[in-house]
Amino acid sequence: MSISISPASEPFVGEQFDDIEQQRDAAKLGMWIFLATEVLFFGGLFLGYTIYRFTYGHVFVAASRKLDVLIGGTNTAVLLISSLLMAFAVRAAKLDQRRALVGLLAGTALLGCVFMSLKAVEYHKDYVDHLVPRMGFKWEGTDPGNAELFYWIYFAMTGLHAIHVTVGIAIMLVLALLAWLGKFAHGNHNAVEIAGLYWHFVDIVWVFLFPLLYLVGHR
Amino acid sequence: MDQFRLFPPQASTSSHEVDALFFALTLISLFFMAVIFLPIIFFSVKYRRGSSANRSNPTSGSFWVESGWTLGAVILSLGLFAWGAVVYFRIERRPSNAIDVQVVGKQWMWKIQHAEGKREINELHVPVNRTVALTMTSQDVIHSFFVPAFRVKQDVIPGRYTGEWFKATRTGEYHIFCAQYCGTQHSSMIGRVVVMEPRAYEEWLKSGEPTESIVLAGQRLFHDRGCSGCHAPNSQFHAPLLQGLYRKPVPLSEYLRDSILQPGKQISAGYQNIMPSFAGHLSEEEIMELIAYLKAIGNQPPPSP
Amino acid sequence: MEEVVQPNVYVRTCIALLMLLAVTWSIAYINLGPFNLIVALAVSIAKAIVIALFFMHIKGSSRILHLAAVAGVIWLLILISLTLGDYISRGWVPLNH
Amino acid sequence: MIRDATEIDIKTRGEFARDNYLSEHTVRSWLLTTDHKRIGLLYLGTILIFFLIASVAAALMRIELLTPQPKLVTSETYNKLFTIHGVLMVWFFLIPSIPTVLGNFVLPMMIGARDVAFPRLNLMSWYIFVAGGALALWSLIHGGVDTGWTFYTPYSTTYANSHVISMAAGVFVAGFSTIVTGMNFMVTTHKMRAPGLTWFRLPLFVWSLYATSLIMVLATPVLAITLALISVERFWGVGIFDPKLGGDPVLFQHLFWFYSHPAVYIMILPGMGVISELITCFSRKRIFGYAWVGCASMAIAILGFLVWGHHMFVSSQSVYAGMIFSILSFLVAVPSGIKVFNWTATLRKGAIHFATPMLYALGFIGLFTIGGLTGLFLAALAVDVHVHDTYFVIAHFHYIMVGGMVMAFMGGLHYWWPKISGRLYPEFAGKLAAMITFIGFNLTFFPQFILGYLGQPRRYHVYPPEFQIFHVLSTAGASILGIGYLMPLIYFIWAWRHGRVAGPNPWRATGLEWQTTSPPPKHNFKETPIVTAPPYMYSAEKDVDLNLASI
Ligand code: HEA
Ligand code: HEA
Ligand code: HEC
Ligand code: CUA
Ligand SMILES: [Cu+2]
Repeated sequence: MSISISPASEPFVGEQFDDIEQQRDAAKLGMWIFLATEVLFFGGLFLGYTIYRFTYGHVFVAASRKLDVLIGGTNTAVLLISSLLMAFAVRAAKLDQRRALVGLLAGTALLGCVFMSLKAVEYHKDYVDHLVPRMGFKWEGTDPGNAELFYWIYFAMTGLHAIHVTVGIAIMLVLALLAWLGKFAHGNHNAVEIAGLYWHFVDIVWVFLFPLLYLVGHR
Repeated sequence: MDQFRLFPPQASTSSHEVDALFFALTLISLFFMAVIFLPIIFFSVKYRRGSSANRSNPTSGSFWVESGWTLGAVILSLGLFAWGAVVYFRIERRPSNAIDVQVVGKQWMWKIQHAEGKREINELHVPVNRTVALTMTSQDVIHSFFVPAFRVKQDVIPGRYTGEWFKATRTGEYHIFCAQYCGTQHSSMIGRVVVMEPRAYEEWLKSGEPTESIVLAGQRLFHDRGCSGCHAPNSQFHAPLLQGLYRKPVPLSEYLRDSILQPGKQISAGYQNIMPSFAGHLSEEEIMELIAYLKAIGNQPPPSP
Repeated sequence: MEEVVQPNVYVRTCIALLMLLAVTWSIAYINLGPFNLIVALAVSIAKAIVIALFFMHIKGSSRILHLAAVAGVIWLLILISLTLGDYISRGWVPLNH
Repeated sequence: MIRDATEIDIKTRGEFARDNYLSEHTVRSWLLTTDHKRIGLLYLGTILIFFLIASVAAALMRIELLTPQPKLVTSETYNKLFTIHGVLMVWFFLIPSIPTVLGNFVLPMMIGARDVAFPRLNLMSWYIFVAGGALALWSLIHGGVDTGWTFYTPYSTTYANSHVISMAAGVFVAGFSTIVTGMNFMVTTHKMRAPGLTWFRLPLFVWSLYATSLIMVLATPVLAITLALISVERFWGVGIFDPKLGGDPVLFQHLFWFYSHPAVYIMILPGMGVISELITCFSRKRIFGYAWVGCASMAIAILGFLVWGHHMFVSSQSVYAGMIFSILSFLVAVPSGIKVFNWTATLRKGAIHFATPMLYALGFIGLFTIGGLTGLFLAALAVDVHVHDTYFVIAHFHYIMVGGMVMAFMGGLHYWWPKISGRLYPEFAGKLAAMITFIGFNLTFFPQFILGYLGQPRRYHVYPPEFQIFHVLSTAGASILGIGYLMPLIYFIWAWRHGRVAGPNPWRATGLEWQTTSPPPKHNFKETPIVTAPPYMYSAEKDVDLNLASI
């Protein structure tokens, strides 16, 4: 986690560590533990989703059908491809390829922005369709209360995910800048690697959100 | 009710069962305290620094000793669990042939209504040696209906029915406490249960202004609120007849409640979802009265068409 | 210099992921009853595993990282299964009539 | 013969190390430090402030409860008092207490490391903690919160008109400090151990901190999301706990207790670790059943995640779920029992020395055992129906948290104080304080068991007059207890400058932290230690000889 920046040709090793190996292992383990906490952070919402889907299955199916699968599906693809770029970015960092690294990080950030833009379009569409709880919510079908509950969970989950994507974009941009300044040269690529783990994790979350929210039941 | 004591009165059938387990646990606790504290005191004296006790061959572990006390604790635990579970099951499962009482909790009072229609606030009159079953709900936050002398307690949840029952064994007055924190006056949400001789209870029921029974009140509502407009044999709407309904396996209070407040949740086979939701239009008491009525007609055979 | 993976591993991973996405997406238009959910979840789990193994390099890393990677999921399952257990078994003992 | 702890050091007496981690004195050197020892002290100062505020709330509550009818404060204020007492005590005092103060201070030294794995994150976690605390205090100053520390819905989301959001935000933020600390400790234990220090050579305190960290990392995020949901629901008025939309307020309780039950083990495991250190050191004997005690910590941490529903036996949770949670609660009690038994067995054939830390340790065993055994009453379904949400529960958890964990914290503080400050505290005062605490504690909380079984509900501002006598006893006890807490505060401050010089190892203990000077130098060791033996190589026999020879 400690972002070690040093222009020296030797990799920078924190004074608490014996060698770069130990430092890298520690950073990776720390990040994975952090990701475990992230799983449980989202977990509260997944629990709420599970319980209410179990209790109000029918309404959830009906409500899910109103969401835009095209945008949701496209966004899944966008994130998957961004993960590919990220994986290449980590590789470039390890191989000390500065230009490639800058480009790939910027590309990852760009795809993140595409994701967010599509998300914004979709949210707006939801608003126009009166699907936003408390903001002109209208439900023609049965059980408006429980349908509202579905959208509330939908916005909570995708909203929390969107916050994570936004943070991810910011991290990528900062890293791209630092990479451009050559801060990750000479084996100091720890920061890129753990940022990559974060980005892939955010991708995984969406991989679950897409079918659970957009494809409840069949369409 | 207001005197100094070290142990609460035992005034219901459950109280003896709970207390028996409580005493068993107390004994077991005393046993473990003895098993732990006595050796500590003994060792502290014998092996205090500088004493001339024999300290040769100290042990720092033994698989058999460890397994022994682990296993012992596990077995004892299972026994205690089983005992607790058996009594719990009895306390939680509502017996049949009970006197029905409806309880609505609100910040900060208990509104109680008897099947005969008699209402009271923060007081509950019951006959001795009869099973009394409460059906409870809350119109705002979570409360909890607690009668220490009966050893019963149950949270009262908004939007749902919970049940609690007891069979009082001694006449007298006992505390009702609200045990779930519910806001500023939580500690004033108290009342009393008055356990009476059956005769006195009958008289009490008849005293005061004459009241309409809960079922009759429900019937009146069924007409006044327009339910009968649809749920009648000759209605122009295609709605199910509710006679005989309660004999079906599903319909508990919970189901009837949902049918009235969230009609779309489970649609009866063969019907359109045209019934409007009555959420917000009926008070908790009115819903309970409607349910009582539906249960009453639900037990009748369906009219032949 | 740490070892790096061949680029085509990443490309193949990504293609596999996109194919799995196509699977979930299209399955959703076929009525499989409760299996819609099961298939969707199975595909998501497969995707997550692929991402973790190849993009996140769990493949070939130390055992402690494997543990850290599954711990969160196991704990989430504890949370969900025990809570769901409560909801499923409510009403098995009627608390009121 | 040696009669007093202060006398032990006569032979091993060393110097006050001039070159130590405290040498720099600027404010900047404190606020920007990444030294785990200094961060430990920063935490100590911070949590003491919260302890003080929460204790004043406790004192006001106890005084108010002297009479059945309100005298001192209104109901609204009373409700705010127990809320602030619970919130601050749990999240801003007890959870961080041993891990962030003693853990931060000694964990790296115990494993022979120069620092934790992520020193800067360590400092950051303190700042996050302070930010969370500031939010909580902001909420307090602006009128407080009256939901109880459990924030039950729908009261907290819809009905309470106090500052719930800022308080929830404070706890939310502080939660991240806990997560970061836990993650840091785990990585440190995995990756930073000195050569030769295998897992089964680790001191038991390290084992317990590792188990604690596991809980911190896996439970805290669930609390975070739950509090976030509460705030959002309160703010926007829609939500998943609202029965009006078909939401279930009981779902909140599942989420809350999924965190908060494991959290009670965050509040006891580190204490158990400290007790393991103290018992073996002051009976000069290897701990009995080392591996069992170590593994019991892990067992508690893991099993502890499976029992949360025992707080919900009367919540309308399903009867069968209640049974599952009950049986698991009984099983999670077993590893605690294993620990207690092993501590007792350790005393046998030892050379027991009743120094202040040992008095606290023995007090811990007694009070924790009582608290734990009453936990079994609560886990036994039928009994819990009666005592749930009564003073019986209050007594149960104060026995464990105050009688157990606070005692352990005090014991640990006394034990490592010579290392922290390089000086000894006055031994007689220490023993006296330990005794006063023990007596005051029992007087405060034992009557509450009786009160609880009689049916006195908790969170009651006014109560029926027949309960008064027990409340009076309890308040009397609290006054004595308060004195027991104030004394160490005074003599620690005094000893910081005027105490006798301790030397590197006044207790002649075996841990690596005692092999460096007191106070330790900035990077702990002049050279990295190499470990060749299991921990706790004490010998009671030799110890006695040594003493007798010195008469
Ligand atoms: C540090 C904190 C801490 C710890 C360690 C514990 C430990 C335990 N707790 Fe406690 N508990 C709390 C803090 C804690 N608790 C708090 C704060 C609450 C109230 C929250 C609120 O509502 O505000 C609470 C409430 C609480 C309840 C809910 C009560 C209610 O609201 O109705 C229950 C129910 O099962 C319970 C059980 C237990 C059990 C079985 C243990 C066990 O882990 C105890 C294990 C220890 C022993 C058993 C003693 C030693 C063992 C032996 C001597 C061997 C013999 C043992 C056997 C035969 C098994 N606790
Ligand atoms: C985690 C740690 C912790 C600690 C250390 C304590 C410490 C104490 N607690 Fe508390 N307590 C909780 C955690 C803790 N508590 C929690 C979680 C709750 C539940 C809250 C809720 O319901 O939401 C609770 C609730 C609680 C209640 C129940 C309130 C109610 O339900 O109505 C009471 C009542 O006696 C109480 C008392 C005390 C006392 C006397 C101390 C003592 O140890 C404190 C000793 C200190 C002093 C007494 C102050 C210093 C001394 C002086 C200033 C001298 C003068 C003093 C007097 C004249 C009395 N606590
Ligand atoms: C506009 C017509 C209409 C009105 C008014 C109406 N209902 Fe209904 N009700 C229906 C229809 C249609 C159904 C069947 C579809 C369904 O289950 O939702 C139904 C179903 C029910 C059921 C479930 C029956 C079953 O077999 O499961 C109950 C109980 C019920 N109504 C009670 C009431 C009560 C009580 C009221 C008045 C407060 C009421 N209804 C008012 C049309 C109506
Ligand atoms: Cu109602 Cu407390
Ligand atoms: Cu618990």
